[in-house]
Amino acid sequence: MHGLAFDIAHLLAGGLVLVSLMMLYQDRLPALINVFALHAILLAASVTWQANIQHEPYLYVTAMIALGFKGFVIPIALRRMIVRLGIHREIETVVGIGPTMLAGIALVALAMVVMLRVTEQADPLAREDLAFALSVLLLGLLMMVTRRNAVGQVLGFMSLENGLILAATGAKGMPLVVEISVAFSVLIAFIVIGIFLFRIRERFDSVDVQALDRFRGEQP
Amino acid sequence: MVLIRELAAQGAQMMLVLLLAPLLTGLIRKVKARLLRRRGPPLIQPYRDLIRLMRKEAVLAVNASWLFRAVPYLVFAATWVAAALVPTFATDLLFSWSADLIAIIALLGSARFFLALAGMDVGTSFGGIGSSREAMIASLAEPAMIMIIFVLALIAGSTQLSIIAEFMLSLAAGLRVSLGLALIALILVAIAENSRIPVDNPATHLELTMVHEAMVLEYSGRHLALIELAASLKLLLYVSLIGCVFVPWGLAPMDSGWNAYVVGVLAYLAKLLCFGVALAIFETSIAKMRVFRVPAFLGAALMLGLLGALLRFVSGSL
Amino acid sequence: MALGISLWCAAALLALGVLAVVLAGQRPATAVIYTASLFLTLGFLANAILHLIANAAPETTILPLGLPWVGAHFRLDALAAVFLIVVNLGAAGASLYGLGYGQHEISPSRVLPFYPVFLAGMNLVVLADDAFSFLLSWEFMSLSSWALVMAHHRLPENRHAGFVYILMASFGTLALLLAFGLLSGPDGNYAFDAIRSVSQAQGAWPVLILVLIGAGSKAGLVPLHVWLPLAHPAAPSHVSALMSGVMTKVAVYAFVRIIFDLGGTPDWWWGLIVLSIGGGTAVMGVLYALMERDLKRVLAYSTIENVGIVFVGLGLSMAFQANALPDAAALAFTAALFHAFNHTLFKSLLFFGAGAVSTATGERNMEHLGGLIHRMPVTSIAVLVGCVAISALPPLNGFASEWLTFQAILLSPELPQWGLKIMVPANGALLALAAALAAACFIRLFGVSFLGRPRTRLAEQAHEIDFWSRTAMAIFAILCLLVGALPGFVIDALAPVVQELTGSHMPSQTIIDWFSIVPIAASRSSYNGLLVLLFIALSAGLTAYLVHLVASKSVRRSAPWDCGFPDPSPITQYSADSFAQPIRRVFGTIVFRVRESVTIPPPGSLGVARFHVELRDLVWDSLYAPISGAVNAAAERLNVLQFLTIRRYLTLVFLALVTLLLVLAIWS
Amino acid sequence: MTVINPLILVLAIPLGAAALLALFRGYRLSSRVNVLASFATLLTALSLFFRHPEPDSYFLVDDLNIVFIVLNSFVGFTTSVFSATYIAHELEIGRLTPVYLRFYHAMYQVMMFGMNLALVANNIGLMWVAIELATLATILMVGIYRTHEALEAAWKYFILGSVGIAFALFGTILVYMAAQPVVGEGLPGMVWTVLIERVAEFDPALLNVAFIFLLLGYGTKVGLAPLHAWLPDAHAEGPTPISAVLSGLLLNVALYAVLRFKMLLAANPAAIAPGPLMVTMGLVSLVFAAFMLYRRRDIKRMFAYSSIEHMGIIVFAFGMGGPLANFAGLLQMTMHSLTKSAIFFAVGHISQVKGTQKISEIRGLTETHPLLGWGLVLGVVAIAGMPPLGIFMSEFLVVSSTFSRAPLLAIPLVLGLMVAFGALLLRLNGFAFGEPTGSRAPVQASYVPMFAHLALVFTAGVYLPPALVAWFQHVASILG
Repeated sequence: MHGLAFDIAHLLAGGLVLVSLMMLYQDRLPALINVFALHAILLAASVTWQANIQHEPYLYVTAMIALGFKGFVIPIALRRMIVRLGIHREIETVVGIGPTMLAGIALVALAMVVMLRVTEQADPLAREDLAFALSVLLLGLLMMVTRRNAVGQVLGFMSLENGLILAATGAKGMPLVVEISVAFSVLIAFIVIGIFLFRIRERFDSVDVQALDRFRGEQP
Repeated sequence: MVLIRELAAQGAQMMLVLLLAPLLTGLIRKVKARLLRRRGPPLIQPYRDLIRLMRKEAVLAVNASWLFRAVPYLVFAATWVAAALVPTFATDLLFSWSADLIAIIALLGSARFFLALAGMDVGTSFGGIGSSREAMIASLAEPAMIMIIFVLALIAGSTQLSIIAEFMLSLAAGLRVSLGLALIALILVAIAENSRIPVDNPATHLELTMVHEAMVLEYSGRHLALIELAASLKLLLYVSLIGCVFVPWGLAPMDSGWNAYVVGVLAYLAKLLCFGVALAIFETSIAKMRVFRVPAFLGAALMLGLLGALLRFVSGSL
Repeated sequence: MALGISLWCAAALLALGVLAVVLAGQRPATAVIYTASLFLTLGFLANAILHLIANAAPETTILPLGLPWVGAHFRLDALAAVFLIVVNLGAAGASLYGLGYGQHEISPSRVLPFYPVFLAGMNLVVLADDAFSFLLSWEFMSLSSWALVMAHHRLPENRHAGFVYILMASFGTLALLLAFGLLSGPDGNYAFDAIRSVSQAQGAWPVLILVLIGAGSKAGLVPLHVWLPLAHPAAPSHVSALMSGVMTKVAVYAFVRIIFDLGGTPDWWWGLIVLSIGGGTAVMGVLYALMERDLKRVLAYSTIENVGIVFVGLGLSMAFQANALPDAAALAFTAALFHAFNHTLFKSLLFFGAGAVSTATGERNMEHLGGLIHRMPVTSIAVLVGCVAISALPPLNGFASEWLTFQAILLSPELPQWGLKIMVPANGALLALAAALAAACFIRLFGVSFLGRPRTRLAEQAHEIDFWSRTAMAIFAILCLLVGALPGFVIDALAPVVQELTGSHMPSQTIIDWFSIVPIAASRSSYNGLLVLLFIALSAGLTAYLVHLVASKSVRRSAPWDCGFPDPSPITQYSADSFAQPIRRVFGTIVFRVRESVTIPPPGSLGVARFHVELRDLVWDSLYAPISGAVNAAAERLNVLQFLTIRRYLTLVFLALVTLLLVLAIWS
Repeated sequence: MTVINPLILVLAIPLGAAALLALFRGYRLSSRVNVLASFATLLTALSLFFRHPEPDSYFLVDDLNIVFIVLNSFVGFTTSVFSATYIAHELEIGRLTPVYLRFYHAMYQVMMFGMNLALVANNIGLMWVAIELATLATILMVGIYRTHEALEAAWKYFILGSVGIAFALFGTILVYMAAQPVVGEGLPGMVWTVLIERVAEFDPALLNVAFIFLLLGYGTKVGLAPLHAWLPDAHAEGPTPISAVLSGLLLNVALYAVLRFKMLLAANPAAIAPGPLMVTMGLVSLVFAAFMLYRRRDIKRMFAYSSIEHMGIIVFAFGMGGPLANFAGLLQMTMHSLTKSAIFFAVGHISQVKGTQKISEIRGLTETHPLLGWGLVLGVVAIAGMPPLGIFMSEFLVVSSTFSRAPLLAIPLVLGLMVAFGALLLRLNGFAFGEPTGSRAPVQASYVPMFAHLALVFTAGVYLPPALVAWFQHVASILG
């Protein structure tokens, strides 16, 4: 049984890395959001599987958050927002797809080299798990860096955060995992509202203040 | 008894120096006139000029300050002290141990310092021309002189003139390249310092060319007399300096009797005569240089002095 | 006990600074502060003289301040006592002068608090005995003098001077800090006696280079001198007298303390480097001085020249020490210290004079002065004595130390190394050239500003300054005369220091008859200041008496000879530039790349002929301009990083992460 | 009556005050409560000196963080006094409305709570949450002016901060993963005191990767060179009390966190030496910030870069390691926070009275406002590292020990120090001296905090109390 549990956990973690690479591949926003939804669902599956291996009830809560909040709520909100902001048709990668993919592969290789140096006596599940988590994290950062559009960058950040949750759940018995995933969800909520509030269209840092003035009305 | 003799000898040297200075100037003027096929003024003309000036009234510029009136006395005193310290007929006199060569040259430096200030005190441009050019000439002549002193001091082992003269008298130095260089440099410096022909014309009053004369243009009466006497004393000093170091024969050696002194005086007079005539011949045979060729002239003296010192530093025998 | 008094005096000076802040603005503040600092410095002076004469053993004490595990060490030994005398003599004179001069100060609240603190800083540097308190008081001295230089901060050039000064000062301190880092080793035993006990490795040449940069920049050695002629004139006169006369000596003290006392026996080529830098500094300093018109800038540049002469003496002494010739080393070292002492005297005197002139006429540019001898008799006599002393002319003290330095040079054929055999005579020539040019420079200074006819209305209405300033100047003038006449006493006072640092000392001078000074042996050469003075005085007096007896005594005033063109305007007189024109033409074309151009209008046109001189400061152009240009260029190029988008900043973070992971992957 | 553990008080007071302040409407009352709360926290922090509570699984007080807790609450208190007068003026000119004021004071106390929690946290996860909380509070305060630049600065701080936090979290997880096989699952795997004893047996490769992520994560909060982008804008656009607290305290707290993990690594011989890593990042930040000082036009942004430069020196000192350099680093952390906050107090009042933060428009301060002007001169002279002020002692130790151990490293260090010194003095020459411009209206500024800080730095320059020296030396030895 021991072997099978490992294989499924590895399969799910490997799938997560694959979806991250798929997200790099997308160059249109709606497609990117759908792939992100898939990424979140896969994460939820992996966390539930970890939960039943480690028999830790609270991991199910994390899985539910991942599935519900990041699987459905955020993608729907984002899709409606890009329609409102009118940016759903733009092509917005900075560097071409080819070089980004190459960079992605190189990063995964780097993550493997760095992580697999960990000696055997550490628990094997942890070693592979961390390697995949690190790859997802690096790919998420790469996406943030190569996307011109603010929404693309937020999605990159969220995929980075999924990698973190994967690592956290992989660590057996780590306290505060739930609290951390809740904190991160709040963080992401802030970001999404921020984007919506400031109607950031193209560049991340062109804060559109006119939107703000509309809300100032009622103060003296 | 010895002390009295010593005092007498020192007193004699001071008086001798004072009396012979105008004679040397007179001699040079006479020989130059003769070379130019002129009769020239009598030998004792400088004495008569001094007496005449002493009696005349001293006319001072409106702007002249107390410094202008004090400078002639200071210049004369400094030059006279320096001239008295240079051995003329005997080496070891009473105050000869204080006759340090650097001190003597520096005394002349003080005299020149005050003379330049007097030149500028009057407030006309002529004084300024004289002082400024004198400062430029001095800024090259003095280092050359110091280099010559280095050569002599390194050969004789001391900067005291009487010891140097004693050492030269004993011919222990022998013939040295550095001594030759020092001699040429010393002659060049002497010509520049005493504002002789190639550097400056002592006889001229053409404002734009004179250097020494420009500084003393405003002096008259007794002040001019003292300045003229100081100038001729300075010439005598340089002649006796060259004499006692490079032509030491006839100098009375350490604590020798009266007859040695008499021989010394006679030899000294002969040396004065030769140098006077040589200088007159040299002056008539050469024209005055442009002011800004003088730095090259004095630069040569400085380089020769430095080369001489370098040779002494590098090897004992050169 | 003496060290205790000194430390209490220093603490009192610091307290005085605080008091000045409290008192600032009230009427009596100036008088109170300057009198108090006068008495305190006199206390210091007396204490140091007693310690030196008693030839007492060095006293040390450790206070709980400074580095926690080292504590603040203080030590009063012969070297510290000598430099305490030098510092406090100049400080007492400056305080006395300040009493009078301070009344005219436009913003006393900016000068009074920092003045006593500056004095305390200098004294503490001399007393400090461990690296931390040494550098603490050293920087504290620079900081307080920077505040004094910034006292008249309304003028832009004063602010520029202040900035350049504080930048060079901190550059010097960092160099000294690195030198102390080397000396005290990795485990940080910073106390000087710990450094002394650890025998220095023979090849510690970086220490020399660093100390040369550190102490040299404060003293004003040539490549590092640029701040000195800017900062000294900017400060009030009594402060610039202190900075020139005294602070440069503290820098010399630092060099002597670190190289002679802490460092081991120097190599021979150390002496060569210091000697050549000293010679170069002497000539360059005086050539700069000849090109200047501002009184105080001339004096500041001439400080550089005198510092060069001191370093020639020090270089020679190091060369002799390297070749185990203690007597010659003692002579050269005494010459250097003696010249440092003399320089404090006549430079303070000259700066007091410049201050008096600028108070009386409100003008510092020589071209606007002239004829002050008629209107300021006492000041002009004092400044004349100062000028004669600084030009190293016989009866006064300048010549005595110059003569000793020349005697030291004459001893150097015994040095075996070829480098020294060539460089020592060359530097001797440079020294002689510098002395001659100094005489020309000070003829120009005195002649143009004090003699001749007043060139402006300001100079015409000049008036003699107050009593205190004149007494300060008179005291220093008399001191110059006394030290010039009786140099033997000062040389004997320096003997304990020289014995301590070079292993032997000059033969004691006072026992020799007629007060003459003898460098090595009576048989070789001796100089008698007193006798020369007596001879000149006697013969001048005798001639004056005889002439007045025999010659006519009548005097008549009349217009001077004007070559037939009666033009009474004072502009026809020789100005400072025209006086320096021949020397500028001789030396300037090489050193300052001088280009003179005369534009004469075509015949017939009534245009004005123009004479233009273009002078460039090569040191500034070749060393400082490129450095500041490089810094500005780098700042310009890096400035782009401030205005990037968030995405680009994230790329930076991403690259940092990837590089670190690569480092980890490859190396560990 | 069992005495309440002062540790709990140190946390409870700011939290309680934050809740209380969120309710008050009136400005006068809330600023006074803010000062009172900070003073109470200071008293409890001081009482920590006398009663050392035993470390449990969540809280820890040892030689290192005792000093920083007291420093944190002291500067917090003085800044609250300063912010009382500063905010009063901001209200008058209408840059802040009472609604935001309530929010400002609440966030101030939340930030103090976050920082105190981070300092006393024994659990590395708790420390991460605390730092994250403090950063969020600061982000909200930076954007409080609602101007275009303020929002942009807050947004940039938010995004870069989030990425930094993600790294820090990943590092913490890796530390837990490394500790878990040795220490066992659950809470003990996160408790620092347990980790420090058993760290020798942890897997070195995991620790290395963890340290890199932690260094980059918390390094963003410290403002080291490649990760510094948020710091200058956050300082320039936020209200000055926040810049003072940001520069004075938050950078220190983040660096304290990095130190905690450096201790872990130092205790494990097999792991790579963190020294060279921190030395390179320190030097890069020092030299980079030094050159950036020249072209700055905004006075607060200039002092922000000076904070980056000083953080570079401190990280370099800790990177060099050895008792001397570590002692210097700790001393410089304390002195820098005191001096920089004093400078920001002065700059706050100056920019208010002159109505601008442009360096070119502020001139002749020592003439128009002598107290402020000379206070700023003293502050800048201190930050430039001139004696007799405290920073000179630490720079003295760093430079001299570096030169004797690794001369080649000392060259960039000295170059950075000189270039920074030149820039600071050039600007000081500009705004403290010269022809005064702008209004000469007397400003009723709170001078006490500023001169209290400068007095402390002045005495530290000459004399350090033996107790403080003992603590720092003990910590310096275990810092490795």
